[in-house]
Amino acid sequence: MKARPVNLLGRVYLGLVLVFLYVPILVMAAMSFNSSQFYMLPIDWSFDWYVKLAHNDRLLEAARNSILVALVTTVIASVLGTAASIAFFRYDFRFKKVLQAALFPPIAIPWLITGTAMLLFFFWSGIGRGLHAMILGHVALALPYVIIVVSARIKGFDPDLEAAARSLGASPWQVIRHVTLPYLAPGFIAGALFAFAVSFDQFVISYFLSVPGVSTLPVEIYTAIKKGFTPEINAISTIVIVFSITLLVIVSRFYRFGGDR
Amino acid sequence: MASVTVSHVSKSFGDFQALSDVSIEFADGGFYALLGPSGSGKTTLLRQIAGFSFPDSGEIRIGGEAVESVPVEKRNIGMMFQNYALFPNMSVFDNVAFGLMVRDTPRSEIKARVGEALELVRLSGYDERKPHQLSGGQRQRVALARAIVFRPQVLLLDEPLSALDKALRLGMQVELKRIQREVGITTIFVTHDQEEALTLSDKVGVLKDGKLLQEGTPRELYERPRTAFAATFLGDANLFNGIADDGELALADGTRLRTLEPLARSGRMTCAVRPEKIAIVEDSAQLSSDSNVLEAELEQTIFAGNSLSYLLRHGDTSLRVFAQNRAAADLQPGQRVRLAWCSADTIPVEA
Amino acid sequence: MASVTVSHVSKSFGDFQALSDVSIEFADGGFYALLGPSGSGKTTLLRQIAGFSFPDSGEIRIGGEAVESVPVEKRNIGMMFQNYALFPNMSVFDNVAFGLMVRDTPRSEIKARVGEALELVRLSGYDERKPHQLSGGQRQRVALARAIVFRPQVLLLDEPLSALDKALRLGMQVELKRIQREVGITTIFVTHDQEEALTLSDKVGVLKDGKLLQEGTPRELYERPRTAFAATFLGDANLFNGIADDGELALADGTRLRTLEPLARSGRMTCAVRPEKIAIVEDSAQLSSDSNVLEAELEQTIFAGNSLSYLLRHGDTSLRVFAQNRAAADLQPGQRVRLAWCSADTIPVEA
Amino acid sequence: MAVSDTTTAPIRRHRPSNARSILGLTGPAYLWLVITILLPLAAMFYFSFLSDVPLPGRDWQVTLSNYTAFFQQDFYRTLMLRSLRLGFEVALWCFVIGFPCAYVLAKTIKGRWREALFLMVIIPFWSNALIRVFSWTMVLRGNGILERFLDWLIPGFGSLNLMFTYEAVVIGLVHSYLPYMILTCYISLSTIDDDLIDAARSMGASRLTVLRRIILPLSMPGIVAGAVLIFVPVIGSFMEPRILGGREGTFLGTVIEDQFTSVFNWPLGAALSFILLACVMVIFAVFQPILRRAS
Amino acid sequence: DTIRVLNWQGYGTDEDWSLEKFEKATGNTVEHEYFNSEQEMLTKLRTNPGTYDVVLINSAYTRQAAEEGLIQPLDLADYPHSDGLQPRLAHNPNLEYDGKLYGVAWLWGVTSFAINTGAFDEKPNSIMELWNPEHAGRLGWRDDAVESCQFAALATGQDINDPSDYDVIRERLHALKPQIRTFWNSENEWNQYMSSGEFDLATYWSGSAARSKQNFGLPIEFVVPREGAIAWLDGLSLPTDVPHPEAAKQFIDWMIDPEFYVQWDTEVGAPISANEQAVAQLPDGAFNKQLIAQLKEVENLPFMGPMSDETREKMLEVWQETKTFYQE
Ligand SMILES: Nc1ncnc2c1ncn2[C@@H]1O[C@H](COP(=O)(O)OP(=O)(O)OP(=O)(O)O)[C@@H](O)[C@H]1O
Ligand SMILES: Nc1ncnc2c1ncn2[C@@H]1O[C@H](COP(=O)(O)OP(=O)(O)OP(=O)(O)O)[C@@H](O)[C@H]1O
Ligand SMILES: [Mg+2]
Ligand SMILES: [Mg+2]
Repeated sequence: MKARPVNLLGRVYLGLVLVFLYVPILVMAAMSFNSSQFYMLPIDWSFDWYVKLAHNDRLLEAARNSILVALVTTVIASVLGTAASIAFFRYDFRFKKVLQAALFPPIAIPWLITGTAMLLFFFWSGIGRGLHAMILGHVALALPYVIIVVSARIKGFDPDLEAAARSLGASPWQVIRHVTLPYLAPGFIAGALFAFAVSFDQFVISYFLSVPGVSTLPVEIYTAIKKGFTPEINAISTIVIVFSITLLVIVSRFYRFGGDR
Repeated sequence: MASVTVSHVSKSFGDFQALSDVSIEFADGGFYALLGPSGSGKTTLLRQIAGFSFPDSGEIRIGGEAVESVPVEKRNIGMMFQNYALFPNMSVFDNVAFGLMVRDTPRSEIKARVGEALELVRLSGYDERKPHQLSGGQRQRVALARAIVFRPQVLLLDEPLSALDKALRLGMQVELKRIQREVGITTIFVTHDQEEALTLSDKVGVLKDGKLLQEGTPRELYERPRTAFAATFLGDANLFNGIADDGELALADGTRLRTLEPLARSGRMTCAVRPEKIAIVEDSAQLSSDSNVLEAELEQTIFAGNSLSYLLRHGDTSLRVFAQNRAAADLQPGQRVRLAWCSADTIPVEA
Repeated sequence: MASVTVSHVSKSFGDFQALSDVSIEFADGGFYALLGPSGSGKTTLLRQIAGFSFPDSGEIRIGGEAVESVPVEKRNIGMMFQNYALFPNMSVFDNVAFGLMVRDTPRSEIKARVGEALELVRLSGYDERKPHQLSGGQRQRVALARAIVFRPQVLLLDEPLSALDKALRLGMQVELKRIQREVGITTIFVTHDQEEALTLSDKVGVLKDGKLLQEGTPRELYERPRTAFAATFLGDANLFNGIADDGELALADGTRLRTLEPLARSGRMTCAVRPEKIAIVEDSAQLSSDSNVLEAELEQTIFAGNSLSYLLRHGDTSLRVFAQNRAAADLQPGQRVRLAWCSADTIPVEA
Repeated sequence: MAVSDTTTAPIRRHRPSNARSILGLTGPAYLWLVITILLPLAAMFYFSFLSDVPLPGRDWQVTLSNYTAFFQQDFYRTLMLRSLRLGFEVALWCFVIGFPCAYVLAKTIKGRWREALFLMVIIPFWSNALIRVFSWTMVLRGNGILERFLDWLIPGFGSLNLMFTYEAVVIGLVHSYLPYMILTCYISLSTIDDDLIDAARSMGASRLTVLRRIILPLSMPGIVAGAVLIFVPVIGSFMEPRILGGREGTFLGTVIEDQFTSVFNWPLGAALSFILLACVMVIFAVFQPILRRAS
Repeated sequence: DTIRVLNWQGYGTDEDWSLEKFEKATGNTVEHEYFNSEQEMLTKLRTNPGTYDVVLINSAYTRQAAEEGLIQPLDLADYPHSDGLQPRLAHNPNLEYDGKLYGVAWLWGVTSFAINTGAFDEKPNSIMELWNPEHAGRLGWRDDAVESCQFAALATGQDINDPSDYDVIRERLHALKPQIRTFWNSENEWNQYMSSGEFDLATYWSGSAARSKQNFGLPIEFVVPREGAIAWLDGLSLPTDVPHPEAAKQFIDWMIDPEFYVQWDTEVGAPISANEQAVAQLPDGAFNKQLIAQLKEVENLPFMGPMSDETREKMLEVWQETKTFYQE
């Protein structure tokens, strides 16, 4: 195939968008190496914040919790959300519109209100607070994202593929696992990544639902900015990002989900 | 294996009646060809049998059991879709292996049987390709292999060989027939290839506008079509419209055609004569006494490989005559010729 | 209109060579049939001509202009895809109207011409349907209508009629031919239907494994195939292997076959004889002096509508003989019969 | 692609029932949603009709005043319109920037790179939103990174004065939400068969026509999903507007936040939120037929 | 025991060195939970009974918390260091409800504004400096309804806890429009903006000003205008179902211990302690000592007091309306 100029233009454009997306990330990373606490320019390079971070058990622990909660949330939300989108695609039923409309409140109502409501409700119903409550809340927040994203992908699915699989003797579960899910992969992955992002970056709900001593990174950051915000936070965020990039790039080497071709 | 009984099945899409009151009995282990013009409801019928959608009324039984009570995956049906419905994410091997895999067949057996099936459809060596890397005919063959590899009880084939060249098609036909005989799979297949339908099947059904028009053995259908539609749809036919008179068909110009048995009814009638039954005769001596004879003017000769088609005109009826491409007469357009055929080949049909 | 010149085109997918050094001249206004076994590169060739992908080497010119310099949409090519590629979001009407719409045709003219095209493919009244509400054959016809409605300079048809029943197919063939004649569209079409290829086209090309094997008029190709493959691929052929000796072909059992012209080369040779050229003769009196005669044993008779096929065996060669279904001899399997054919019908071919 | 008519057929007699499958597939997700979000929000909804938070030691009665407040105070409406405009603009920019990007990703990049880039697009998302916003302040502020860069590029460029403006809010929000649009469009675009594009082009459609008539309609599900996931949260957002918008950063979301954080007026805050929600739903209800026709 | 303290983050109770000392002295360890607004603190108290041992409550809210039964009355006799508390603060009416004391006065300070010394030739002494057109687009303002209205009330000579004429207040606030550069919400933001030169002057808290100046070396001066400033008082309280009452009392006592305060203020920077003895022990020239001196000179030093919900909602409405006005 010959390289067409249009393709080249497209690639350059994609590159520019990536630059736009990564500008703040790079700034964040740069500031983690800046000894000035107030992001003063020019940068005074140092590793101070990383050294401090290494001793900050509270922040490290929070990071661990965040990752844990986000992972659990991602798994649960993507599974449940994908199941629901498959149902929306396959069947027509009376309450479908209602169920679809029910996805709006969790995204449309500011998290602050949802968080307050959750706190009250969990208190009242005895669910209480803690990581388990955070997971409950995060999954619920992530579900609409997963459902909406997966539904967008599933629209192009040829139902004959499912029919074919069933005629070949595949049980409903096997149909989903071998035929529907592989097709949905890009949507499923995107949904999962959103779910992870929603949970990992969720501070309001976590904040309301955390118990003392067991907090998450965003909670730490959110409370920190009120008083003692330090670039340690940049440092740990940088570590997380670098780690994710490495991990995901490795994953993408071995697993393809970007579509059929 | 299992017989398939379709009784009084109707199916509509919105206002559109795709099947109306179709009843067919597919014998256990039989090879049944479904014919019908495009849009006549063949695919729709197969889909009802497979259980992908349900008839609005009527019932379908497989091996005596009503299909509705058995989920699709428990029915052991191999269906080949008209658009193939290959799994785009799986390799050719995995596509074909799918039916075995979900049955927990041991790995080694899967390998052997998929290999066999791919060989059967002449695609050995294509195991690792993805469907989008195949040509149209190759995809069709993968779909075929996928449907037969796990030896289902009932095989539903929707135009299984339409994208193949003749040589491959013949090969596949032989294989299909062999498998069906060996394993005794009840096979229902849709085809537009007449020859295929006639040579392969034990029984043929003709659908039109969602109704079953006629069924019978290929020979029955070919030699004794009941309707003008069946006569022209399956094979070619010259139709003569006339009035039944004294057991014979009187055409507008007065020519009288005799039929195998004298016509019982009187009034307007149509008779069909297959083009290959008609000979262009040069001297009347060759004619036997029970021949029908007609004069006609040659309009065009069409070369079609192993045969020639003569298009002729008799009054305002166009006629078509086949001659095997062996020692066919060399005729010029405009020439008047004499046509003759056995009275036994003159079949009265419903218009 | 425009002629299409393909010169020395090669194309690979990874390691796989789909086209190698293909050169064809498609005459302006001609009707060209591309034949070839499944996977031989027909679709790939059409896609290069249309400009969807570019050859690895070689050049394609349309109306004298190298295609690479003209973007696809400026080429005025009507392409019908093997898998139809209908726009799923548009109604049948909009699908067909697309090519006109993008040419800013006035609304009323679009309406008239789409109506015409839909009538031509017998789909009037289906305007408002979406593609997924159509049967396979109906989709194919929409794709056909879509490709021809805007009267392109060059029409590329990839198995345009494969999903249609015979009656429709014949109808469409006539229409296609009419349009092509009237408008003089250079038409290149891929088909697996021999008869279609032979009756419709001015010229036929046979592809195999990405190489152009032979091209010529249908009659040339049919009557004088150059290779055994061409002989068997296009039509049926009985192949006799033997040794050229004294201008004749000597078979293993000593039978000697004469050919149209005495064989020039000596050594191992193959000759092809079309099954319809062979007659089953009862008395030798009928034989003319230049006939080849062979004894064979009947193995099976196959009914195929307008003809019967006899499968026979002579030594270890299987033979096939067609007889028109008119006054065919009633033979029993196992019976020994005598076959005879003109020496002129014995064609020496490359093995 | 054919007939998914299983469900539209009138149910006349016993069929392998779909109800069980529907319940099995949607049940867990919705049970979860109901318990953890919808019920709590229902309680909030109830509060929005009270004069005060129903806690021991407080007087409260049922009232509509929280809702009427919205219509009595002009500034609520001003802010609502401002928020809607913000949501609309951000979604539009995300579409304008993100769609071509998704297209390149889905249609011109092949192989492993595509997966890697797909992931690269979302990773910025995993950094903390607050930190991201702070980073933007670094970039946008006077004599910040952007101005320095432009100054280096074009000496004597001068000042942009972007910080603490409406534009800064839009930039920050577009950055935050762009990945949604890119990914949802990508997953829709990747379902489009390339043959359709070829077919359209062979019929003489210019790239623009192909885009308008084929690609856009077929990727509509993704565009709509992206728009929903952007528009809806943006109109309720408060953090980016507060930090980047400065004096210009007052929107309905920030006002709602104030009701919760600075005065203990949950009922009013909740009422405002539900008015916002109602607005969103009405907008989507109005748009749905248009979108349906487009795709 | 491990006690749980509910407080702002970085507000004295969670200094590591202090907690070490406290643990060494009493054997108790301390965990923290933070809040970001008073309302949130109240919500947390309501929804987590029996969780917290010590809670910091701004005296403006103490009465409300007591009313709702969230905190319990206490006796200053349990706190040996309370004898040093300035009586005016220890028995501040805002800390009392129904005749009983509900909070131990801990810290106080004023809300006023700070200037960037680079932008001023001489230190202003009037609150009207905030409206001075010379500083158009250079003023930092905290986005807080109550505080904003209180500034306006102060500038127009009204009662900060119950202003009588909201129209005047609104007019004052509207007049800020050209002045404001941006709103700030947290001390950290304040520091960032100030250090990057966004502000010439900005409203601020005295304790934070001490930190910004001492710890971070920002070139600022805290201004106490002659019209007065908004004073506030923070108390430490015991929740109703306090799980570890003894340890909690020990901790509160440690918080008003001069030893703790002096170290805190000198090493980190703090508001003014309610403990006079503690303030007295500060080195001369300490920010808080100077501040106290300045505060003696102002005409008016009203304390933020309990406010009716109506007043607070009215203030919010005025402020939101004003912010909307800023958009136009
Ligand atoms: N993307 C691809 N990657 C690898 N191989 C391919 C690809 N596309 C086509 N091929 C191979 O190229 C060969 C020619 O394909 P092509 O589609 O041109 O065949 P065809 O002649 O049209 O066959 P058919 O009659 O079955 O449609 C086939 O063997 C096919 O497997
Ligand atoms: N989902 C649908 N909605 C409306 N009509 C439909 C739908 N599916 C099929 N039809 C119509 O039902 C009729 C029968 O369709 P079917 O697919 O069974 O035809 P077929 O006999 O398989 O034809 P072909 O040989 O062309 O594949 C057709 O006229 C078709 O237009
Ligand atoms: Mg069909
Ligand atoms: Mg092909």
